[in-house]
Amino acid sequence: MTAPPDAVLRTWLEQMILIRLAEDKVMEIYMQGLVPGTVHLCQGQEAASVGAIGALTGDDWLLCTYRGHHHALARGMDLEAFFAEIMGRDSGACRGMGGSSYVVDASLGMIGSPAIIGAGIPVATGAGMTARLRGEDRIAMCFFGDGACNIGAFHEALNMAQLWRSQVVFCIENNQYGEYTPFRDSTALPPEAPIAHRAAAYGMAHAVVDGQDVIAVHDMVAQARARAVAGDGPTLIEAQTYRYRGHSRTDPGAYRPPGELDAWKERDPIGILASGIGADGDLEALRERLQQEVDEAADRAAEGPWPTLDQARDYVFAD
Amino acid sequence: MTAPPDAVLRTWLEQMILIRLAEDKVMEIYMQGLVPGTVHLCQGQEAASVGAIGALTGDDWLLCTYRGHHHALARGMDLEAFFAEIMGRDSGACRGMGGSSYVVDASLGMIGSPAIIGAGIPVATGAGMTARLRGEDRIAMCFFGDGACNIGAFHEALNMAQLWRSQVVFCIENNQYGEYTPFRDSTALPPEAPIAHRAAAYGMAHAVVDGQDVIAVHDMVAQARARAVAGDGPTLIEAQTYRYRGHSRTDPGAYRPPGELDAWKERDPIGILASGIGADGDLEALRERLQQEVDEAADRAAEGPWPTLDQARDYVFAD
Amino acid sequence: MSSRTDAPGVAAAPDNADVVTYREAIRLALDDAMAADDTVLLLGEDIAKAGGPFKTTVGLYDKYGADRVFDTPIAENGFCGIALGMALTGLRPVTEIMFSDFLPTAFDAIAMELPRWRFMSGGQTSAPVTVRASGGGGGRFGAQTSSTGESWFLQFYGLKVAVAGSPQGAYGLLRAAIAHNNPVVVFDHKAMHLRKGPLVRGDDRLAEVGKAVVARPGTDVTIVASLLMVHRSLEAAEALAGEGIEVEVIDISWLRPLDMETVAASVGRTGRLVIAEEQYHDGGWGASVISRLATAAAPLAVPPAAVSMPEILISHSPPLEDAMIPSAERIADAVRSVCR
Amino acid sequence: MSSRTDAPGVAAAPDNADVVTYREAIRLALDDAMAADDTVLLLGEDIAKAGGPFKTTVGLYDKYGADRVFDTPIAENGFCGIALGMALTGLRPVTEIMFSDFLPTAFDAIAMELPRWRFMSGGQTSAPVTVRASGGGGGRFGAQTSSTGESWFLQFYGLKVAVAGSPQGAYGLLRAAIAHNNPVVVFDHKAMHLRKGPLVRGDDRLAEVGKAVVARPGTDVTIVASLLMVHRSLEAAEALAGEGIEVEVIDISWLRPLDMETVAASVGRTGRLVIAEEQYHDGGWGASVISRLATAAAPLAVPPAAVSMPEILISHSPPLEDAMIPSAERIADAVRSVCR
Ligand SMILES: Cc1ncc(C[n+]2csc(CCOP(=O)(O)OP(=O)(O)O)c2C)c(N)n1
Ligand SMILES: Cc1ncc(C[n+]2csc(CCOP(=O)(O)OP(=O)(O)O)c2C)c(N)n1
Ligand SMILES: [Mg+2]
Ligand SMILES: [Mg+2]
Repeated sequence: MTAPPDAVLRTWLEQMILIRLAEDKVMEIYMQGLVPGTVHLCQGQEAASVGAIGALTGDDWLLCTYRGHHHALARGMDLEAFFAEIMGRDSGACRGMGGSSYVVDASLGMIGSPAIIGAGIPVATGAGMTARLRGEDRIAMCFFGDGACNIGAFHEALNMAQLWRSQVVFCIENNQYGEYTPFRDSTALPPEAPIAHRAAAYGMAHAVVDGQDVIAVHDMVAQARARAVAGDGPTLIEAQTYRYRGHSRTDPGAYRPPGELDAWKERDPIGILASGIGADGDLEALRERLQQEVDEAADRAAEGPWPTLDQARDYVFAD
Repeated sequence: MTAPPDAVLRTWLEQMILIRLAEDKVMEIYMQGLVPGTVHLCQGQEAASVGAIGALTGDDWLLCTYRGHHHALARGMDLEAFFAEIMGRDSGACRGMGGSSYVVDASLGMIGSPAIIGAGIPVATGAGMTARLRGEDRIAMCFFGDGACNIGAFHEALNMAQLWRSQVVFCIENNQYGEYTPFRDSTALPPEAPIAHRAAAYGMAHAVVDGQDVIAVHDMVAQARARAVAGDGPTLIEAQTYRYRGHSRTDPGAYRPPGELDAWKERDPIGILASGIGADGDLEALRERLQQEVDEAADRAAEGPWPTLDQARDYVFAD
Repeated sequence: MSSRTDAPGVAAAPDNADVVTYREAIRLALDDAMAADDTVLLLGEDIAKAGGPFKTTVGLYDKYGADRVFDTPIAENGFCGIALGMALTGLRPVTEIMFSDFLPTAFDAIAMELPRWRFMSGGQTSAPVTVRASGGGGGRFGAQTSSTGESWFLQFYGLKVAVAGSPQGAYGLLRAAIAHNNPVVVFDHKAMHLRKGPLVRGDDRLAEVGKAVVARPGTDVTIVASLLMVHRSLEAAEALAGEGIEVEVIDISWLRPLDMETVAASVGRTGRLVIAEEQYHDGGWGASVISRLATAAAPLAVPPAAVSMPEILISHSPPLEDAMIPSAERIADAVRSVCR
Repeated sequence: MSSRTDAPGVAAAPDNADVVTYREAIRLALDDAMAADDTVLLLGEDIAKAGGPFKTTVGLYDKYGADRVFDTPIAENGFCGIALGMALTGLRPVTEIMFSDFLPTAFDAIAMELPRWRFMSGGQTSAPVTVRASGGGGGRFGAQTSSTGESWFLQFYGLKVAVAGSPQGAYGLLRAAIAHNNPVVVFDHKAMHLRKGPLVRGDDRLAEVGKAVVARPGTDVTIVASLLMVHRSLEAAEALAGEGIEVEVIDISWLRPLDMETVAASVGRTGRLVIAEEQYHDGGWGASVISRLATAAAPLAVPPAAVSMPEILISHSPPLEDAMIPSAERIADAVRSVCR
């Protein structure tokens, strides 16, 4: 693949910074009592979402998880709708029904982000089947965590996806932990083998990519996307990354070996891209502008009305 | 491994013939209306059960399936109790509660044979954990079909079995079909790869064996058993075999390509062992003797009393 | 073509009715739904090339092809999740689960995903998936292949649940489910597969979602029943008619939404209620019907009765299975007891 | 050490009671059970080294070691099946499912395998497995992490089901479940985890299987409640006492076996019944209680009432979640309505 044009790389840089700032903002407003429930933040994982989603067309579908803020923002969700959803407001992307775990915009092809581990994997496979059956130049992009690779739904879906050549690309965001447990403590693998190796069980294409390098992620997903729409089957991509924060709001991350977080921060995805394109000097200004956008959106979101029970009742069933 | 002594091979030959005749008898009494429900027969698969079970000690546990008659008989279940169970009598191995799908004798270490595909795989893993935690020279032997390798329970259990070094040996009896569907139509694999290859996803030992060759099966299971009790982890063994009959009583097997059944019958497990040990000439006499045992046991079983609802009520809960 | 059946208790057939088996009615519903809407497709084990373990899809693979009828691996949770993905993107899949007892392997997809995604999205998406399952006892299949399963989803709000009490019901409920824009689980009963009854087909023969059917009108007692129990209740009603007791039999047809209007109207007229259910009482739809009537202060002349399964698991042994599943006699006795 | 809590409605504590959180009571039950019987072992996600997502296993890994406390992969169906295998071979495993909403992923193991293997074997084996799950709303966690799940297994006969309405209940029910020779699912409520109450520990403090607890005696109305609703009912009872209505609150404690004796005796005295349940009415234990009383012709002075969740899914949005989950006020109103 040839390197993406500079303008594209600049957009990705902006998106990654926006995600970073938005996530920090979520934490800030959480502490102010504006966010009900819990949140699962993604600081550190920006490149995996931005790179992968950068390789998609507007028609492609996305399946995400409860740790899905970065996907929503990388896909271009309106910032106010994003914050309003997390605050449970009627002005939220899902009218306040979903909250932090379920921030999706179907008009952007985001069709779900379940809280149940692994549940999205078969769903993405099904969406990819729709594309295949209709002969469309379209895929389903499916994000999930390292921990999700141990549940039955992963196995069942990958088998059928490969069997039926579903137009789906699977992306494991391996952020090294499932909740508080390092992935190798819960995931039996040959010594040193990556999780993506499991695709070989189904004869499925697979690849490991540096999840902190947005260009590398983009390349890999673009290749996998091309393979899928060509009818050559799905790919299991493992993007190796790290979450800077704990699993959820209440987790201080005490289980991490000393120095691990710092080592990963030295390979910060924003830093890597910025220096790669010589934009280190612009970061400050970019951040300032985006921070203002974020702050304003969050402020507007906090003014949003609450939904009513009658509205909620209407969302259960389609006509 | 050195070849088993002649006396042992003779016992295996007898067991395989007994199983064959018993299964034919089940069909016969089924047609006479003595067997309620349906049956899943195993003619053709005798070597997989006899060879594998021949490698076990009396302490080992067995997990089987609804296609489990051969396991029960290879393990030494009383013939009358066997037939009586299939007929739903109080004198059956499970007091008539289980029927053909659930013919187990806990005193022989047979702890279950669920009708739900894959359900026994985690259970065997758990039994193998008991052995490991207690430091016992004991394993759980787990039989299941090719079709079971696509359900989530397979994946979840194999991962944990390997992770925790459960003392379990998994044996896929690949009889080429799950119900009416050839296994390659439902099982995504690399071209030509056997199903056992899937163990590599977990870094688990695995092997393929000629399931019609009782000695080969025995060798392989004996090695796997030794590995398991040594703490070196489980093994996934694929015994390649064939069922001569349809999936269940009502299935004529119309989906089989012409000639396939005949080709497999040329590699009949009883024939292979008999000629291997020069016992071809004894077969007639052996069959006669065993047929009489089978007939008498089935006759006695048919006299068995029906269980009562009060008895059944007592079986639901332990005290 | 018109004909009649003499099966006991089958309501008078319209003149344009064929007589078909219940199983054939299911197959015809699938066929007609696929013909009417090319987004309808089928997923299940051995349903394509082999025509289905219960022969409910015979001929459909040949007629509609490999892109509309899929033989799946044994992976119920997976293919129900796949159906959700298809539905969210514009298709209308129908999954066949074979025996109801296999539903628990797929509870996450069916009970936790299918009915909740639309809601969580604030109404942005919808999930028109039909899940079919064949349940019920009498086949001597034992504890893991004999449950009706009909009430297993009642506590999982968001799913609609239909139960087919006749060939016409099997056809109409399934077609209604497939046409419906929300997930529906449709149960049929294995012991009825070969039972015949009148059937009128057509795009105007979809059952109304949430509407119970009066299978036999009567004035003295109301029986509310599902699946095979509809048939046994009709048998009981016939016997009781000879004793001068006129029984109204309601084929409840939908467990969610539950048609309390039809039930309450009937009970309002008869003042007497018997539930006939092939399931345990606690946690079942029968208890819900009785509780709803009780909390609504429905004017019953005598306390209601429920004919349910005794609290034992289902054995493979024939006399025990027969003793477990409510018979026409047990139902008739319950009716007599509320008439005393 | 003796002390008292002033939390509203907590029954008078015996002199030898400590005051602990509900969550700590769970942890202590596990600790005491493991100390009393070295075949008891724990399986669940992040429960070993990290002490559990809900801190119900803090310290147990250090105390009992890696062979008794297992961090599992995310594979609920698998590790509940593993627990069955351990139980069949002499161990007494306890699995932690974290949120009740994850139970559907494990329904095959929990509902279809655990309770049926003994029966199918004709009583040859037994499966002493305890499955723990934390459910319930109020945390603003949204539709897939807020269900109590308490009635999901009622139609799966063979499972016993306990629901903890207080720290003492959490301790006693869990210990009883672990000591019991059959599979038991024990539900607790997340919103009660930090709530304090008196606790007396010890091998003689196991709850009696199938026995409800009168959390507050009263003469005018009976409320039957579970989990958080016990607490809210006690609050309501306190308010109503000021209006001269003496409410008896029954913490149902076991959904199977259901203690109809205690309920019927109470209702026999008060003549008035209100159910308080954090679940939908249809298919729940509340409907079963009402139906059982109705079919048994229990002498109620007025029709019973049920305070349940409205038929909507649970939203993440706080005002909606609060409107869904029955409040002390709604319960009090229902009591007033049956007293009119
Ligand atoms: C079926 C199920 N079991 C357990 C959980 C609780 N849970 C939420 S997140 C999580 C860890 C998931 O880890 P991973 O897949 O690596 O994703 P990450 O959180 O690291 O993004 C767990 C166990 C759940 N949501 N669903
Ligand atoms: C969860 C589940 N789904 C479907 C079935 C129905 N069923 C019974 S046997 C069978 C085929 C199993 O094939 P395989 O594992 O190869 O075993 P075999 O019958 O060939 O011995 C199927 C689909 C079942 N018992 N359980
Ligand atoms: Mg992770
Ligand atoms: Mg097979």
